Amino acid sequence: MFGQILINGLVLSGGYALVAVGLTLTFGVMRMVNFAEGQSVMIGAFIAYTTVPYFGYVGAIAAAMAVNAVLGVILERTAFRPFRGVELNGLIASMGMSIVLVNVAELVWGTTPRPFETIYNETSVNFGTVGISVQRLICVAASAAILLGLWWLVQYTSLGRKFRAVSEDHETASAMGIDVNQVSRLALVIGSMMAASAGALSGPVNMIAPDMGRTEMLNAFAAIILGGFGNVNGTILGALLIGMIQSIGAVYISNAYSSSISFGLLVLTLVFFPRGLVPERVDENV
Amino acid sequence: MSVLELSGVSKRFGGLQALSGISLSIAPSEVLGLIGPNGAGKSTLVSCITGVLRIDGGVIRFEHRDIQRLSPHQRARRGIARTFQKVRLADQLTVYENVAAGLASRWFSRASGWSSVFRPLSAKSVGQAVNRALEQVGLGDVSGTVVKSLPFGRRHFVEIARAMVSEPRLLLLDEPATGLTETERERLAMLVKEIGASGCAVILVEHDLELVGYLCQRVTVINQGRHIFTGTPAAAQSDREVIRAYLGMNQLISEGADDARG
Amino acid sequence: MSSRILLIAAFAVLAALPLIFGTFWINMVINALIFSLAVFSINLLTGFTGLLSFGQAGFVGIGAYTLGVLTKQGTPPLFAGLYGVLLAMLCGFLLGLPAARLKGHYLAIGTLGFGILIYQLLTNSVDITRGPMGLIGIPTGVIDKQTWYLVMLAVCLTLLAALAYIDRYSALGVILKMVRHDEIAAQASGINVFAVKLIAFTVSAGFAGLSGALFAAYARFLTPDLFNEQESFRYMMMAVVGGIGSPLGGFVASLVLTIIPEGLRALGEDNYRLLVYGTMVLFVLWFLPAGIGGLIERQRR
Amino acid sequence: MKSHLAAIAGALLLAAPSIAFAQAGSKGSVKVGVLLPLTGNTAWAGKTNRIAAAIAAEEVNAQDLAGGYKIELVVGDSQCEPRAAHDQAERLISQEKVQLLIGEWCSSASVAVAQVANDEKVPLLINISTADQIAGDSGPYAFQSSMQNRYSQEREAALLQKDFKFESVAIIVENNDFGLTFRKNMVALMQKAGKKVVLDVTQDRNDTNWYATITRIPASKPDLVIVSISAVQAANFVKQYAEAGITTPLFSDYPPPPRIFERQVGAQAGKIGLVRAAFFVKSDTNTPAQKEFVAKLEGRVQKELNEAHDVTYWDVATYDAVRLVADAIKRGGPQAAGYLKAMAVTKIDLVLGHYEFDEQRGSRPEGLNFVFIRTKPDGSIEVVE
Repeated sequence: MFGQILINGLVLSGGYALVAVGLTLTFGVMRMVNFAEGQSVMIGAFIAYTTVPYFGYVGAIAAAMAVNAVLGVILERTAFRPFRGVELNGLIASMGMSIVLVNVAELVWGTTPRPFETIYNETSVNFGTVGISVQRLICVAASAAILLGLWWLVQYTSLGRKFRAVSEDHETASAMGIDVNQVSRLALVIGSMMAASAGALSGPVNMIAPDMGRTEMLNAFAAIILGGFGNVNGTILGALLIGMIQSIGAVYISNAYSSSISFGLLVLTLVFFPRGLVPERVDENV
Repeated sequence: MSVLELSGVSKRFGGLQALSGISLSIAPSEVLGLIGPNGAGKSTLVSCITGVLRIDGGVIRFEHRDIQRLSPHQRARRGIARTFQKVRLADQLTVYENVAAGLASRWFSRASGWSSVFRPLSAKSVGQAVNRALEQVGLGDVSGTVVKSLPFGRRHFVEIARAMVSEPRLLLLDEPATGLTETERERLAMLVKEIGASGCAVILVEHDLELVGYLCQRVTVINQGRHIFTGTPAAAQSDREVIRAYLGMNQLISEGADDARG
Repeated sequence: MSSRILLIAAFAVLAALPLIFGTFWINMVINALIFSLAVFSINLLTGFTGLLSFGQAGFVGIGAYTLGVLTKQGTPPLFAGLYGVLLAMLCGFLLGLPAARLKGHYLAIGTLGFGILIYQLLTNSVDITRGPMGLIGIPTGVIDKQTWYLVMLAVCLTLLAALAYIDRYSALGVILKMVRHDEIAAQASGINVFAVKLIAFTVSAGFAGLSGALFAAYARFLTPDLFNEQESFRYMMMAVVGGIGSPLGGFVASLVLTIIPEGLRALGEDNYRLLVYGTMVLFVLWFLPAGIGGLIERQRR
Repeated sequence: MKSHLAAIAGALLLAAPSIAFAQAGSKGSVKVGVLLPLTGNTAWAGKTNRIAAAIAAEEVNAQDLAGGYKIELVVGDSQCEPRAAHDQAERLISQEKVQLLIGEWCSSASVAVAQVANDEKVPLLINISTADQIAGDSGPYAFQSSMQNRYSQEREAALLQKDFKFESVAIIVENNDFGLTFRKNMVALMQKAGKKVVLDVTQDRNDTNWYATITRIPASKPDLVIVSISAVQAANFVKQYAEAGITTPLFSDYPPPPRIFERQVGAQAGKIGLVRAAFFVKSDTNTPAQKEFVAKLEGRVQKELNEAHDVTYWDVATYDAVRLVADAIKRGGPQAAGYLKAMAVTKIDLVLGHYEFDEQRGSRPEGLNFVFIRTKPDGSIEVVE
């Protein structure tokens, strides 16, 4: 029994982590929350779904990431750069974009939920009394690999250093000659690509429909708060925590309240840690 | 009969000992200079007095009552006002509105104060106090202009007006002279003299030693969080510790001096 | 003087609207007016003190269901509405205690969490609220649409005037805006920032609860879906499109963003309507950074 | 005396035209508003229900089944959502001037429409929502032709005990309007039948991950798993149930959506021998009337939406609703008073079965079609009961 809860927790955490990391990256660099990230997950899932017959599953994931990269650029131009100073307007602009994306998807793919069939769905591995589809295991393994890749990128590459510099302090970074606009665009591009992989991986596990992605985004928010805004490693930890707690809570408490459990926990953390578990540096000095 | 007494005040930020064992006292109408090199802990001390920072040791007494437990707004209501190193004004609002905000400490300090909150800004009781403060600092002409369009120098005076409007008994000026023109500097000197004369004690944190010399009867010098001198400005200039702290060549001096002494 | 005459003329036209349009449009406008109360609550909270709240629909739900459940049990609607507003204010106070210490995005997500908690409570406490089956036939009596319209118009206009008075003329407005611009300077001027935020949270929750109670009394049916997080986002959108600091802007935005999508229904049932809604929000934000309120402000000056 | 005679003569005169089977529309046309979801996540159902309603209206007008009146349908997109349903009902009544209403799909939306119908005194026939007592609770202007949950659950409990040998049962539902009433009724029925409810789970309906719930099934060792979740979630649940390799027989209360379900999870459903309840399923045991309607609707959907379509219960329920409205107009006229009186005493055989209403204005279940169907390993469906 515990094995299944663990696997299920990992599957949830994988999906939340990929979305949360995208959100943290964009927030770290631009100090703005991207409310359209949930819809990037959906677009990624649908692109993968439509391209699986031509490129196979792995190709489909790549295609989804590529399309979302373009989506990232569009989002940056429409919902983020015009609102550099006024964060609240940027937040609402990303909400406006999410409504546009949902409705474009409904026009293109229709509202009927569809199964996202991959060869990995059928085969399942027995795990104690309950089998687990290979697709779920792939979902866990792949999201771990992608997160590791992102962690390596942020820690060791020059782009990663730029990300950290800009999220550390906006003005000094641009003073040091870093093109902040270009870095923000890249942050949003990578964030959308992360969301695409989340969509392409979790799509086959459940069904895909234009209004998917909302619960993933809400839980990703919870993960960001636990992990601390703008802190990639903390966010992955936060996502793991949320996934596990939901998976355990669903079995032992009640899953009619599943998102309330994670948000209840979140509100509690905020009461004791007003700046999340891993506080950012104090940016308000006298 | 002092309005403010600090004894053995110390403050730590994690490992850094920002203030250790600072003691000073100031009488009504006295202008006390608080000087020391950058990073000596002057702003930290101001924040401790105004309650923004909690002290780790020592006692702060204002009008003979320990104010250690009071939060910043309660201390403001008791009569402690301040200006900031970086001017903090609501730049979308007019000069009149910014100064009126200073009245909050008067409104909330008495039960009846609450009712005046709903009265219009142009009400007599509000207008009188604000205009008096604006006249005092020489901003009567720009009362209706938005702070954003004011030149930088004059904004300092808006902040002083906001601090003075609720007639505090202690005013902390945090480097008010920075960025002032010559005429504004003289204006400031005259203003601080008037404020002192009206009975309000003033702590002037300032690098402009000439201004401090002119305005302050006594100065306290702080270096690396330690209290190294209290006395008249003249005495301070010849005190060895003060010179060493200020000129920052203490390594050089101490080596040279020790060798000289052999 | 001219702007005042313009305002009075505009409101006279608004008052005469019911005679011209059919009841469908009046129903739409009444809904928009009830919506605008929730948008006011955000104007008050965010516009004045800078605090964000993505859980306003939770308070609206509390106000609505309290009135719904109590009137069905025989409490006269007026008292039930009062209890609804008071309960919403109590929840606003309780949420305000931790929330007043939060900053920016933490506050947004924390209040979002509160909204979801309330939505799940309304959905799952079946024996009190009949959950997703919805509460039907709330006995508040069928008052005809014209009176509802005029009552709502009056309520909104008095609130508008009160908020405009506080914003521009009263000392309270200055204090609230000080808290928004610079908390440290506000504290140094003797303003208890924590208390101001707490009161702002409580009063804004009260307005949202009032909006909920009025909706319950008007529509006389309730289901939890009317108060989920998408509704909170909708209120926030209207407040920002209206111009976050301007109650008048919020009022106009809630009318515009309720009636225009409905008017677009003629475009065909499918998604063009929402597509236009989304792009409209974007366009307003691109070209009117200070929102509709900012536009009105510029005209007046 | 004289005035009395005149009254009778007048009534006779009025009645004369209907006896003479005048051409349809000779008495004018009756606008009937039809509320169904055309956008949102239930639009897949609304699209075909709309065509079924159109077919019914054409038949009524062609064969003059509405007592000389011509029926004109006006469609409103209520999105299966209460606020949209409320606004659309108001629009149809005040803008389009509809005299009668049919609708809605989701129970929470029907609640809203029933409220408007009673406020504006416009008779409403709830054709699909099955939550208990929507018509009864809302007021005298609402009728409910769809079989209410409590009746269908009684039928299901009886049939389950006949077809399956089980002592313990797991009940899993979604916390939407449908699931919660199902759970309350079914738990009571099972306990009354002496069965032990070993697992009782209510899942948040936005939560598409059923894995946590499924992992609890083997632990509680039920002989039978009863599930009531909406069409979309049902496909999800069955897929994950098969993935987990659980062999306990599974019964789903929710009627199957058309092609989506069979195409997606037919194989998995076949593997676990899923049994489902349905008010109607296209199969060779259909009555001639049913076969005729199926052929007509599938042809029309192919032509208008150019997609293959298996007729569902929701299509039939919408067709029958329009016919019921026409029949009531024939007997009581389009005005509310006469129409409601006529509707209350309806006795008519239509595609789904025999319709009569009880005093709570809900349809009596006895005459209505109700079948159990099992998915065979090859994915096709066979009627069990």
